[in-house]
Amino acid sequence: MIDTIVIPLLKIAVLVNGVLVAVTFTVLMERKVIAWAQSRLGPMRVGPYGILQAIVDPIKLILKEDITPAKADKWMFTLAPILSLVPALVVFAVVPFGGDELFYVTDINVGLLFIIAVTSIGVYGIILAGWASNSKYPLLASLRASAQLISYEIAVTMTLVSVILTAGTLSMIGIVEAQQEAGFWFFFVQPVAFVLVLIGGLAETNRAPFDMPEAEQELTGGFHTEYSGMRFSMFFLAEYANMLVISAVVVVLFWGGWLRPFPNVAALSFLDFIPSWVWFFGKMFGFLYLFIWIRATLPRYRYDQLMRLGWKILIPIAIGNIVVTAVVKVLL
Amino acid sequence: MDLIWLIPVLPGVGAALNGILGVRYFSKTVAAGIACATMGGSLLLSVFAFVQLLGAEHREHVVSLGDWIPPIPLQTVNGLGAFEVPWAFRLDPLSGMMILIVTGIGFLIHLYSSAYMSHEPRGGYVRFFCYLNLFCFFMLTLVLGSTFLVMFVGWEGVGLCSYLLIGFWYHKKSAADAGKKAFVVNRVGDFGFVLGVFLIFFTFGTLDFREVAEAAAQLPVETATFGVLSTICLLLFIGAVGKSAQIPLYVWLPDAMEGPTPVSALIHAATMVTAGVYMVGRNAVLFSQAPMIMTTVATVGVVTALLAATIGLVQTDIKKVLAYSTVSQLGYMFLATGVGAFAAAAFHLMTHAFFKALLFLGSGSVIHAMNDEQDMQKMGGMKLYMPVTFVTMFVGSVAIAGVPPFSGFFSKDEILYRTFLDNKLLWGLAVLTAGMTAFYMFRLIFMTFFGEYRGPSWGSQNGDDHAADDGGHHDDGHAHAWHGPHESPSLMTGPLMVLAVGACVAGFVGIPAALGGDNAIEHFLEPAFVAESAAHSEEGAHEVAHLSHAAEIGLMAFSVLIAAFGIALAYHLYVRRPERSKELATNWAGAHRVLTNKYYVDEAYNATLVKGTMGGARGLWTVDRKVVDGAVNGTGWFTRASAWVSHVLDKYVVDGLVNLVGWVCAEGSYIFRRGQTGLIQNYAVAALFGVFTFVTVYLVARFVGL
Amino acid sequence: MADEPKSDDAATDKPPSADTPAGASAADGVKPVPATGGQETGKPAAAPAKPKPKPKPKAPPEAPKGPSDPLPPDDLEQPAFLVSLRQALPAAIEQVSYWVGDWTVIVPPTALIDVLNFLKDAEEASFDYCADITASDWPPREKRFDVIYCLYSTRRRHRVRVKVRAGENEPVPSVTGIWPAANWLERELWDMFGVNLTGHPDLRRILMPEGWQGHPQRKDYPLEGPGELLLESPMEWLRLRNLSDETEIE
Amino acid sequence: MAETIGFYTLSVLILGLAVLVVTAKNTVHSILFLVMNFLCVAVLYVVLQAEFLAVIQVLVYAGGIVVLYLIVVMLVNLKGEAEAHQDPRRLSVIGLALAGAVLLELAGILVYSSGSDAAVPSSEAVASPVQGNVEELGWLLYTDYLIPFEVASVLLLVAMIGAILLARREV
Amino acid sequence: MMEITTVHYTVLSAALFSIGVIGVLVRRNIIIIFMAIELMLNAVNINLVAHAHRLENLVGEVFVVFVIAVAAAEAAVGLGIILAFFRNKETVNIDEMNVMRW
Amino acid sequence: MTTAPSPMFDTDELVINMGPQHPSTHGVLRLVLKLDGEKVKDVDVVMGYVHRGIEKLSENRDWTQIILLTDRMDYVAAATNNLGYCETVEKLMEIEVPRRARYIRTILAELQRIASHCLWLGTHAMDIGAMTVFLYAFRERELILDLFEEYCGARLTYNSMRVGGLPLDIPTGWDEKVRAFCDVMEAKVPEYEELLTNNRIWLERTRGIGVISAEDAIGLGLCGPPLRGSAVYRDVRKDEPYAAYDEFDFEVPLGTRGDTYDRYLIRLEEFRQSIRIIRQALDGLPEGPVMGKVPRLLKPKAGETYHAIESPKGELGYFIVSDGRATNPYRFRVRPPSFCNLQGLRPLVIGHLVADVVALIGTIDVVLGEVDR
Repeated sequence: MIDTIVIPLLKIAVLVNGVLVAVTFTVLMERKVIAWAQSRLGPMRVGPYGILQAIVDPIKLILKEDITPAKADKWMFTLAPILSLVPALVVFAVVPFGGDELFYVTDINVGLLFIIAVTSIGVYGIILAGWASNSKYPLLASLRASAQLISYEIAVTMTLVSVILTAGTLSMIGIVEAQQEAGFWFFFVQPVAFVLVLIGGLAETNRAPFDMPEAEQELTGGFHTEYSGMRFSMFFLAEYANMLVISAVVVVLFWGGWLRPFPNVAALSFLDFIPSWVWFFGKMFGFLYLFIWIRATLPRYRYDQLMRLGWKILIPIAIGNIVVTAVVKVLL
Repeated sequence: MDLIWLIPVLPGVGAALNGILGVRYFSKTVAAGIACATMGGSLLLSVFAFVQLLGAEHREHVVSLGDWIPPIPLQTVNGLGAFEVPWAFRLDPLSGMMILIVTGIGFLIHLYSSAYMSHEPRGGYVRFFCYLNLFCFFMLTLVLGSTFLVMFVGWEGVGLCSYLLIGFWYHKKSAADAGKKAFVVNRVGDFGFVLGVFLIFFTFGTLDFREVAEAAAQLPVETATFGVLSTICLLLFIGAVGKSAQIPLYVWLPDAMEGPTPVSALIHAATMVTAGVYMVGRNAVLFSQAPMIMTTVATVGVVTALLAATIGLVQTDIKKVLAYSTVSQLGYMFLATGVGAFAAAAFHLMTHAFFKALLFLGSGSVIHAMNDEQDMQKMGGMKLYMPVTFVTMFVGSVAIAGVPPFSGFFSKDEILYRTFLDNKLLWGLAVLTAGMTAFYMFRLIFMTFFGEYRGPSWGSQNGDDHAADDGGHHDDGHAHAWHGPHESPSLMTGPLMVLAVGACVAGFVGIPAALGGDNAIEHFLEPAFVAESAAHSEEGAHEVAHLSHAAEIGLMAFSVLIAAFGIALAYHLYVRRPERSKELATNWAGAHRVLTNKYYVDEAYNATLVKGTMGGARGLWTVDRKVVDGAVNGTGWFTRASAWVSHVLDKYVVDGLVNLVGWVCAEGSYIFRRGQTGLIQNYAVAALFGVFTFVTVYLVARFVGL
Repeated sequence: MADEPKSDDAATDKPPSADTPAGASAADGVKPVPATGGQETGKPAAAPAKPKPKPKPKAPPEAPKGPSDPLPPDDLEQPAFLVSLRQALPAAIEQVSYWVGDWTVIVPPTALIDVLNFLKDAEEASFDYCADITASDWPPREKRFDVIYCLYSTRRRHRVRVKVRAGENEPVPSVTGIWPAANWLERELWDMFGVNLTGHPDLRRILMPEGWQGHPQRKDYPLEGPGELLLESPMEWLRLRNLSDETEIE
Repeated sequence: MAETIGFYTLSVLILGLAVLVVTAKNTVHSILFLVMNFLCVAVLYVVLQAEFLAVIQVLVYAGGIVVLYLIVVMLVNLKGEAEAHQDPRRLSVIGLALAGAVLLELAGILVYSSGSDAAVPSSEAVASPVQGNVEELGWLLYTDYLIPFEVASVLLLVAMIGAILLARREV
Repeated sequence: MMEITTVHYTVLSAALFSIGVIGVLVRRNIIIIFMAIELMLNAVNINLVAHAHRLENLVGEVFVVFVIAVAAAEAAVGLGIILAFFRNKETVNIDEMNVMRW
Repeated sequence: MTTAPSPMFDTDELVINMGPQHPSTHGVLRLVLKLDGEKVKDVDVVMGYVHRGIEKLSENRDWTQIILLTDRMDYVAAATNNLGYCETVEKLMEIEVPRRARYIRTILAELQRIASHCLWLGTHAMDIGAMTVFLYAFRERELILDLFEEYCGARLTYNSMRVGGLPLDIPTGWDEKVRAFCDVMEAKVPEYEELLTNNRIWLERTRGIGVISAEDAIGLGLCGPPLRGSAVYRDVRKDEPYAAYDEFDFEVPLGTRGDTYDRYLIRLEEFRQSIRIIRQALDGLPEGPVMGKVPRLLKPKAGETYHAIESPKGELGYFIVSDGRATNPYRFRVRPPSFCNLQGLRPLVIGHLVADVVALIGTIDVVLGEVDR
């Protein structure tokens, strides 16, 4: 009973809270990093170097008045942010943060597919938010978002196939173990897939330079134009949780999860004193930083260019990558 | 030896090069160079192969390049056979000898042609060498082919090349006609050959020579009956007759002389026409099992030999004489095969190849010198102008006449000897022919080279030598710049000399035992003519009869005597007393006319076969017009008549019915149209109703109807 | 490119034109003779000292009758395009004026299109750039509006102003067909002055809200209150205003 | 016991959501119920140990197909007045009755013929060299059912092209 | 409570199928009709999976994969048609889609 | 296929109000976009939301007070507006301005140009999504504001000129600070370029967007960088030199294709040219008074004139009529460059996507205070 119910529940509770806290600090990190990139300081007032901003921000959002537009579909309007946030959290169930059983909730044999499937549910939140707002800009934005998500989902899924081919398993833990056996991170054999997943991940999480659905200069905030307060903060949480998901997935798939660099090289075994979860979070942090960095640097794509990139460049490359991987796999 | 497939392929490559690229781009030199080089290479390979064959323990080598026709299971008389044809080449003594002949003589003739044809325009020149190479390719395929089908490829190929080369000057109607004639006549023979091949496969389930021979050797000898073997042999022989210009299909060969002389030498003397002989020899085992056909072969051979020789006696065209001589010599060869002396036939084939090629080339040289003049009556005294040609041709004539120790003597005597052992009557005819041969050959020599010059006079500007190689005469030979008879260039005399040497010494490989030799060639060739299994067991049987050496020498002496008589007669009639020949011709005008007109064979064919065919066709046309068209028209009228009846019926009865049905439908559809609401869901309800009915029926059947 | 204007100037009209673009402030060298005489002729009724209508509209004590349109001094050579314009359309020119280096051509509204077309198309003029269209209002005058077209040539780098005197309802043809740039400028003109422009494709208010009453730049437009309506019946105006407030609230 | 509870819970959810799908006034609500229905069916698949299908159900149905419905609904932008017009010739009531009757009959058949639910021995065990549900399914798809698989892929391609052609503005 | 057998799943499937049928027959909004069809397909899928489970034979699941593929194709084409139709007639009411009637 | 669907069934067109309160309309501009999907089929530009009647107002202010009003038009380039107005009045009154004053005016105008372009660059890049450039550009603009503050005490509406010269001479050491600023600015321009000029996304977003030919640009009355982007050599500083521009050596950058990218490049180049002008002016800054001889009571003779200068946005013209009797103008007309450039928005936008609309508003560089006046 304890093993089957209590421990997992505990883990889930810790995980959900951990993710939410991590999100708030990710937001802080984004503000700081971008500020540094723009040669300013970022939040400095709340706590030393503005660290407590991470706590103040959500409190502010929660305490704000939550406005429902008069002509909105109220049920949907409330449901949409939840639909957006829940999948982003559910996905963490299969992410192994460390090698030990303590560090993951569960390991299912279709873990990677599970992640893809559940994240694909997240699009409902955005579409329904746009639709339920009963307003033109959000509607436009949610149409954009859904088209963007669907098309980039195809590209990412196609790319993941080549990783699955390399690893020979769909289980997240299995993939890391496959890298351990192989002795190298899959980044070194699937660099193209890595780049594709990274780009696709940026697009799926609506991050710059693919943040069309919420491009404030064009669509005044996109699908959450009409949102405020708690419900807005849920979208906010969902976006950053998705960022975490993408980082975690990329780390697991390409950067050896919790493994140290070159897990087979005995000469590096002195690195083993560092616990596995530190490796994992370190790598994740690196990718979060990369995402923020990109946001600070690049202009925004135009919508048609974005779709062209997805359909005409990423998907063909992904298919080509699958073919090459399969051929190499068969030949070896 | 594994490279023997290259022997045919090399000339094939040359032909392809010249044919595809050459006609467009190659200069004369390059084209001739390619052709000669490929032939030379082929010759080298042949020599190597032959040497290796000589040294080999087991003198048979088959190289298969792979499947041509993959195995196809087929029902045959002897059960299930697989029809399988590999691209296989067989090198054994017989084919070894043949490839030497073909490549050797072919090479020489290529060299010769490069000079002889030098007045052709470039395109024609290249085309000529392309054809020539192609011919060599097919001939070598024919010779080396290990199965009937591969042989047949070569067989048909050489026929094609023969046609192409005879009609090489296609703008000349006679040449074109001659080509067609050769082609058509050959087809008659080929038809027999193909039927024979079919029958062979049907009988033995295989087409491989060796396997067929093995199988045939197991069958009883058909001495009395005319069984399947005899049929096969007869059919094959028909093929051989066509290809080797025997009675009754010899008519094409003299006409084939319309082609360029090297062609006559190569194809219509040395190689292609001997294919028939070769084929019969190749199937010696088969023929040995069918004595009746052997007799037929011998008879046909000797009659052909005699007939052709008689015609040759009176011909005045230098090439025609040689052509009939060829027919006659081929008859000899068939005679030899007919009496079971396959080795002798092959031997004669070889020697014949040498001297006949020599003679043709020599005649070509003369013709060349005489500005394309072929009539011997307009020659004479040529030995002064062209000594090399004269000497070499003289050697050739001596050889063919059977004067010892030239090559023809040994081979011809072998044949005569074996014939004598077999059938005295045939021997007599053969000897008679030998005499005639000697006569007409020397008649040729004397008319051409001796006596005074009877040809046309040539221009006075004798001294202007270099005009001969002026660029001016490249179109129609020497038509306008002929400076009288002259010796041919070294490229032409060279081959002549080589061949002359051959004609002198080729016989020494077969010096009979009676003369102290061991008849090496016969022993060399013998294994090719017997089945593997039968080779040893029936060895005794072949030694049918044996004369003493003395008797053999006596026979030789007799035949030499006959030949000497012929030569003497010729000398008498054409050198000493030339007018006597004319007297003879007038005295024996009827016979002379018959001979000059070649026994009216062509006319007879024309009157019977050609006219018959035409008449038959006309008759058929008449039948077509009167009977068939009449029937058709009658049918048409009947159809129209019945159509009217049907129309009436249709209009009032059928249409009435149809309209009735339509009316009923139209009226009835008012009821059903209401169901056609255009609402998809209503249709779905109907479908659901069907489901409901079905389930209900099931339920009723299950729980009530139980 | 930089040398082009000089040569053009030289070709057209040397002494005055070289100075005109420089403007008054820059041109310290040659003072373009103020020509007082011309000033007097152009402004005959300039006696009353009252400058302009006071906020109270009822007593405008002798508003100025019009701008001073001083004639050019006689010794000033006229630019080539004016000369050729005079030749081409002699009847179209009412007056040529010159002041502090700026040339102005005054034409009647009927001849406006012809003159402008000529100025745009003629080689020595080639005024392809319509810099500005505006007006000034002189209420006492019968033809109260001065509609002014500021033209510039990007090829020859000279300027000219064309002035049309038009009455309150006198039609002034639209020049959008000549310069698309005139579209909004004429809209503003109409919005602000209510000049009767004819042939404009899209004559709506541009700066003032739609449905605005009156034309604010007119001199007789009240300086207080929302519009002419207030002038005529203040109660009605108040009612309308309340009405619109209610609709907005709803 | 747990399975029983789970099954009945899921069944009620599935059927209830299905009824809501069919009866909802607002198309978008209907779609949302459909998604939930599909998610419940996915859970049912997990109960039946078909994890791969469960994931595919979510990925393709919920994440793909229904999103398409949603987008189309948003494009046509309906607010409930879609069913204004009713053709008088409709046979809805008959259809409803028939459907109910068939359901009852089927249920009857099933319930009464359920006596022999002894686990039928698996007809020959599929000789696949791989272990695990997903792997086995993949093995089957790419060996025995390769041709149907390819046909399905061609079908999808054709459908894709057809959909693009249909939805193009200019046609 | 009795043990859950395949019959239970089959009954569930039949019920779901019937709901789908009713949806198809009763509703007039073609998008809802499409969704009802999806429901019917799901009923079939449940049946297939249940029997695959019972027979311990994965062929049933293989066919579910195909059904899903076909459903995707159907949705794509069907929705394309709906869009085209809507563009022309401004409605998604199936009762007005009767242009094919005689 | 015949496209043109009947208006009855035309479901594709979506009308969207962009503004008057929208993040990227730079104030209170309202665009009524008619969209076909995401493509703009037509646009109606609506303005007047900050119409304050400055022209009317000026007719009731005396000549000096008006300077203060001109500050409020193009509020990001107030000094340029002051300059234009003062020069017009000086032309009308034929007042000679001391050379030192003209030099300082030039320096101020060019500093103002840099400041204005900084603001434009930041917002333009921000519209296209490059947020860092925004802060970089504003950082440098801040330095200029500091300089202005030191000179005249104000940071935005400077009121920094007077008819006949300047109210104040420059503070001690100010010229050195300007010099230092020039060095800083020169180093910063490459930073902007590094982030944008060769950025693929930036290129894709700006190249070939909003192309307008030279003829159309002239015909539409565009001015300033939009006109020069279409390769029309037109710069009032060169064509009709005012202030002290005829004494300096600088170049007028021209575009080639007339697209957004060209206009971007031109403005970046104008940064450098402005720095060049400022340095020359500082080098050659003459000594002397900064105020010319001006009557105590400004009262121009009756007459009218039009005078244009090159503001950062383009040709800023003033048309002033004086009746010769009052201490205020009879008619005060501004020819606002933003207004004329904004007229070019519609032809530029039609056919592009919504996302391009913001890029095009940015590239035109409008300030609504000037458009509406």
